[in-house]
Amino acid sequence: MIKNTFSRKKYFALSRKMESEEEEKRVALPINCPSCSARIAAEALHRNLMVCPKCQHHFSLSARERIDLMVDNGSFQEIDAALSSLDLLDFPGYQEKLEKAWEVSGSREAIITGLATIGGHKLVLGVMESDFMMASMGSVVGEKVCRAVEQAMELACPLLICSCSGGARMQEGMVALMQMAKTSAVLGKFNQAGLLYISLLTHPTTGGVSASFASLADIILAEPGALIGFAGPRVIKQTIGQQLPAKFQRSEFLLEHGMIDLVVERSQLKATLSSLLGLHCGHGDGSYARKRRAKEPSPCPCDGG
Amino acid sequence: MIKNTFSRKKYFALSRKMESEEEEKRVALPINCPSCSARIAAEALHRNLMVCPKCQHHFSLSARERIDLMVDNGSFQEIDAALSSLDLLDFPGYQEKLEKAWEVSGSREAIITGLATIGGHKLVLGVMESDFMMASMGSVVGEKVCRAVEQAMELACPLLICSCSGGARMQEGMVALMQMAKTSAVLGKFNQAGLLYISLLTHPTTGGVSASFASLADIILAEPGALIGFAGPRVIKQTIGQQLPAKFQRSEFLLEHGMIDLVVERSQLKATLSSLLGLHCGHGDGSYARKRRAKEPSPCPCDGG
Amino acid sequence: MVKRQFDYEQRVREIREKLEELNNLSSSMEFDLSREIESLEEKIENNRERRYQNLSPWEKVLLSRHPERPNSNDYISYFCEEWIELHGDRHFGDDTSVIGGIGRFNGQAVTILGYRKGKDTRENLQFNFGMPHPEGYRKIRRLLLQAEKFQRPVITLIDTPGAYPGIGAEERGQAWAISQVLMTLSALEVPVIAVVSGEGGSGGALALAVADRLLMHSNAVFSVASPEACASILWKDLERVEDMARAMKITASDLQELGIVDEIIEEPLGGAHLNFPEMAEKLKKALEKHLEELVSTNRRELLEQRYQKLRKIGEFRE
Amino acid sequence: MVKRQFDYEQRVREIREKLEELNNLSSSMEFDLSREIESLEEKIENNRERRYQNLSPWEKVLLSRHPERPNSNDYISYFCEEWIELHGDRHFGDDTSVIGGIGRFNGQAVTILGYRKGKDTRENLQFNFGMPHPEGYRKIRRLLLQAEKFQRPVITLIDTPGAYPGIGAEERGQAWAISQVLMTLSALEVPVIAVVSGEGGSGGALALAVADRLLMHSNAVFSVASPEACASILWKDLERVEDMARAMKITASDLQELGIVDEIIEEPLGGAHLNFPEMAEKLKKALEKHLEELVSTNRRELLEQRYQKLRKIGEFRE
Ligand SMILES: [Zn+2]
Ligand SMILES: [Zn+2]
Repeated sequence: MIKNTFSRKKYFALSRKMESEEEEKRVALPINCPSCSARIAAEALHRNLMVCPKCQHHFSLSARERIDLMVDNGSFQEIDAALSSLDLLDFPGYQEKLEKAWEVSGSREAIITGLATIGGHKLVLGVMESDFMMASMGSVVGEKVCRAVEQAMELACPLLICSCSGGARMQEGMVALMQMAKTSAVLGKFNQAGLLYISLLTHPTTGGVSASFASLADIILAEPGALIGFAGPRVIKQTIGQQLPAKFQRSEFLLEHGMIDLVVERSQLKATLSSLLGLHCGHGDGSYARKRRAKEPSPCPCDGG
Repeated sequence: MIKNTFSRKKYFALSRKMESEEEEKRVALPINCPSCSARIAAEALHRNLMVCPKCQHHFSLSARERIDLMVDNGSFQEIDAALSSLDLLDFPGYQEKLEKAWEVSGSREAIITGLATIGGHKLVLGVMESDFMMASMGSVVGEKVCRAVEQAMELACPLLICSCSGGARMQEGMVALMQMAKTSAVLGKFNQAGLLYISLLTHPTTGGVSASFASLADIILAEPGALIGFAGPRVIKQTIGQQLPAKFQRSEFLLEHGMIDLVVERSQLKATLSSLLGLHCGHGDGSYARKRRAKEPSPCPCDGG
Repeated sequence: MVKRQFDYEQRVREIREKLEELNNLSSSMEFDLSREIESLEEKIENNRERRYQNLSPWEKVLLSRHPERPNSNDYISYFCEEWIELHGDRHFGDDTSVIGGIGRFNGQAVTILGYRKGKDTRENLQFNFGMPHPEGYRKIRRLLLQAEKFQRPVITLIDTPGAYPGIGAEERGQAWAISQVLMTLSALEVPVIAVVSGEGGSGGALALAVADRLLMHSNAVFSVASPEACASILWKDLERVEDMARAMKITASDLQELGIVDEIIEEPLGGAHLNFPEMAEKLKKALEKHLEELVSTNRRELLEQRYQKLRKIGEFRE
Repeated sequence: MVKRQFDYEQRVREIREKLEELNNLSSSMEFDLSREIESLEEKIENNRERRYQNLSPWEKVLLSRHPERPNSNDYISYFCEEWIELHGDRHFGDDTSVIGGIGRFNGQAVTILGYRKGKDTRENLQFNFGMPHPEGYRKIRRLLLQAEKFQRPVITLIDTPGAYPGIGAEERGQAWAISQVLMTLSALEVPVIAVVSGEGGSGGALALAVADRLLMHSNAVFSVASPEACASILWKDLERVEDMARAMKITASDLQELGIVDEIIEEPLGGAHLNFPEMAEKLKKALEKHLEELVSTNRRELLEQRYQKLRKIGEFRE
């Protein structure tokens, strides 16, 4: 588990109106970039999709903010919103932590799933919520991922999961760890069905999430500078007793080491996703995929909607 | 292409009687081990399967010697013995080289193929002949490999190829290079058929052979100290302009780097092959493979013979 | 003070030595203490039995990490009349912390894959303390696909602190390698039986635990992360590791209750290492029984059952 | 002396510069040499045409290696309205000497894979002179299997001196990586068109040449090993490389005669680099034609044809 990498202030939903004076005031305060220390006006940061205009540091987004940023306006329909964690091991303090997370994040769990369109292409979407217990994976995250995959299979449409996570949720013990196997199994079926799965890795994605659904995608994208790996850097430093290389476990490092397809700046994210979805949906004339579909009918999901 | 790695004296067939006084005399001469310089009596070397008793250096064997060493006595039946190369590009000097190779090696081409049993297990066998133009792969080697694979598919029995080769045969130009693709294609079918292919790499296996049928096996064995790689060490040294690491491209190095399953000493070779064949033929009671076969009839080839 | 190693047997041994000395002394002085000594012996044995029936989860952690605990090599030698180890991932290296190969188990060819710990310093260094790099997981995946091709059942042996947390391991995609094994095992078209024989540490151990049956030694543990890591991360207090071990539900019986473990293999008194033949024979019998069941299940059903088993894990409110 | 670079155009350029100077001088001195100069120009152009129709195999080798020759990046930019490059082998690294990704070609999504040479020193270092390591071949294999999953036709672009002969490349299994690509392509369940656009060097180039159609630029070469290597190994005489280039039958027309190349794409006068748009447009048209044919072939037939095409290569006496 990675600690403290999630420590960030809450900003505001990118496309929602501010609702109270208090919120307006908070928005107005300038923000210090944690990377280059520049003081940035909240408005300017907002306009720049929460990316530092000086050093391109990508600030974390809440799940709702990210959904607003990526999907076609108003297209998101949440599914399985009510799923909520139980203290199944009777683990000291877990119930209180859950209650606090509900309050802080405004979400019922560490992932939000639903249907949406991006550039007109229908898809099923999962976005992890860093404010919810460091987006750790317990029963509910595992179950919601599986249901999202199943939903995409039912609709024969692509799947996009935006990950960030500290790993399996310790408070649910082995049941949490087994969610790695569960999500991998259901993604095995999805892969067999010949459907497209795009994984977007955001800061930070580690542990059980990185070693299961987040890396089992056809195409893997990452935001610039995101920390991505199995073991956390502190554990590694302790184990090997030496300094870690610069940029170790960052997106750009992983690209160089062959683990991801592309590092995508936030400003290019929607366009890139839209293009990838388009290249996989076979709308072009003379498409080989389309030709085959004509013989073995299984229409492109985008044809209808 | 690797040069001079084949330079060795001819010894004698391991299980055949000496036929002339001249041969007897030759056999009697002591031999210098190229690795540890020990003088070894020919008889002693022979008894030790052409392995230096001092340093375990594995002397090269002719194809016939290797077949005698591996298969059950008298079980070998050669196939496609008449296949023979043409000077298809009208390449200067090729015809003369072929004629010389026929004479020197006593074989028609750089691979001998046939049927045999090892430890009672029926299989199709291919053994490359280092004395034939450094066992380079031209049309005939490609064709004989393909026919051996097809023969094994027809009999639904395992395939064993013992490789050693300097690479594709330059005198047949691109037609030789394309044998890499041809043998890989037919092995693709063999793999799809669910049959066992064991590759034994002997000194030296490089170039087009190493990058096609020799490395496409389910199980890859190598003799100790064999040079195995794609590029020859001289080319590499020239390109990078520095010394190569000790043991570079040798069997033990490749084992460490995950490329082969086992390094097998010559004295253990027949036993290892026999065990591997046995573990794959499903004779044991209660075998899952056998159970499945009982339902989907496709009898084990060893059941009959 | 938290105990860092399991020393109960050591203390029993010391007491017995004292009794022996006493016995020798008394016989040289012509006292007859044999009845008293016999009764003391009995008490000790009773105490041992009670003790082992009431091991705390943390004590089981220590026992599962006992340096003399039988390792994968031991079980494989005991099980297999014939065994050929296979090496390498065909990409980068041969990871010695993972053992894999083909064996004849009860007359039947099977693929066995296991994490491998050493028993002394030399072996521990050689096997990297049983902590795999990505090439270990890739060797596993390669041999799994080979088992599938040749329709060989698979047996896995789990005993590892976890995947190795190092620079090279991360550079070469530890997360990617593990996830591929999980996906491959979840749909592998042959029977798979997994055995947690010692320490089951985190995702690195889980990779070999996706199976039709999960067996577990009675003193083995299997946890989402080590109790030490959890205590220091969640409670910032390493001294509370005993409480943490209890809270995390990591013992075989806890995990059977949670529906994760299918059968517990009872260890001999004092742990698997005190009577290895008994332990190995018990495990062999259990494997035989499950193998027979699974081999006679038809393939579609087998896969559907494994899938549903995985798909159902988890508890939540809707 | 053997020519080591193709300098004919250089010399034509020099003659033309002289003519230009002559023209300028004569006009300043009020001679009228325009008719003579025109006639000379015509002669030069005629000579060029004859020259290029009669290039020796070795001159084609030099032309195919011309530093300005269009590379895979150029063709991909010309062909694709939309293009997303994908990176990495998911095991070790991203090999920049191989470019791969998804493009929209004529409205249709295709996977394009190519070796990539640079055009100046910086680019050559960046792309390792177009010589892949095993991770390049593994990226190729990954993207091929992805193309198959999503039923995208594949176009490959071949222009490489060969696989990189280095320590790391051998350590990580160059031979293994190449053989896997050969086997994968031979049975890939989508149409595959390969184009030898420049230098086709040995087995490292062959990996992308297993296809339903093999097209080849008229000045490209494709050989079992470089003529230099063959001359020095077989004849121990590097100076006879021109003869060797001829003996090896490495030109597009030789290879069409041998039944290896299916169609020759005629280059503009002077080579592909002297008129890239013309070259690219010609290739695009040819690709469109073949793609249309292959896409309308049913899958079983497609695979059977590709297999038979490979299976038949070779000549021998029986
Ligand atoms: Zn900044
Ligand atoms: Zn010697």
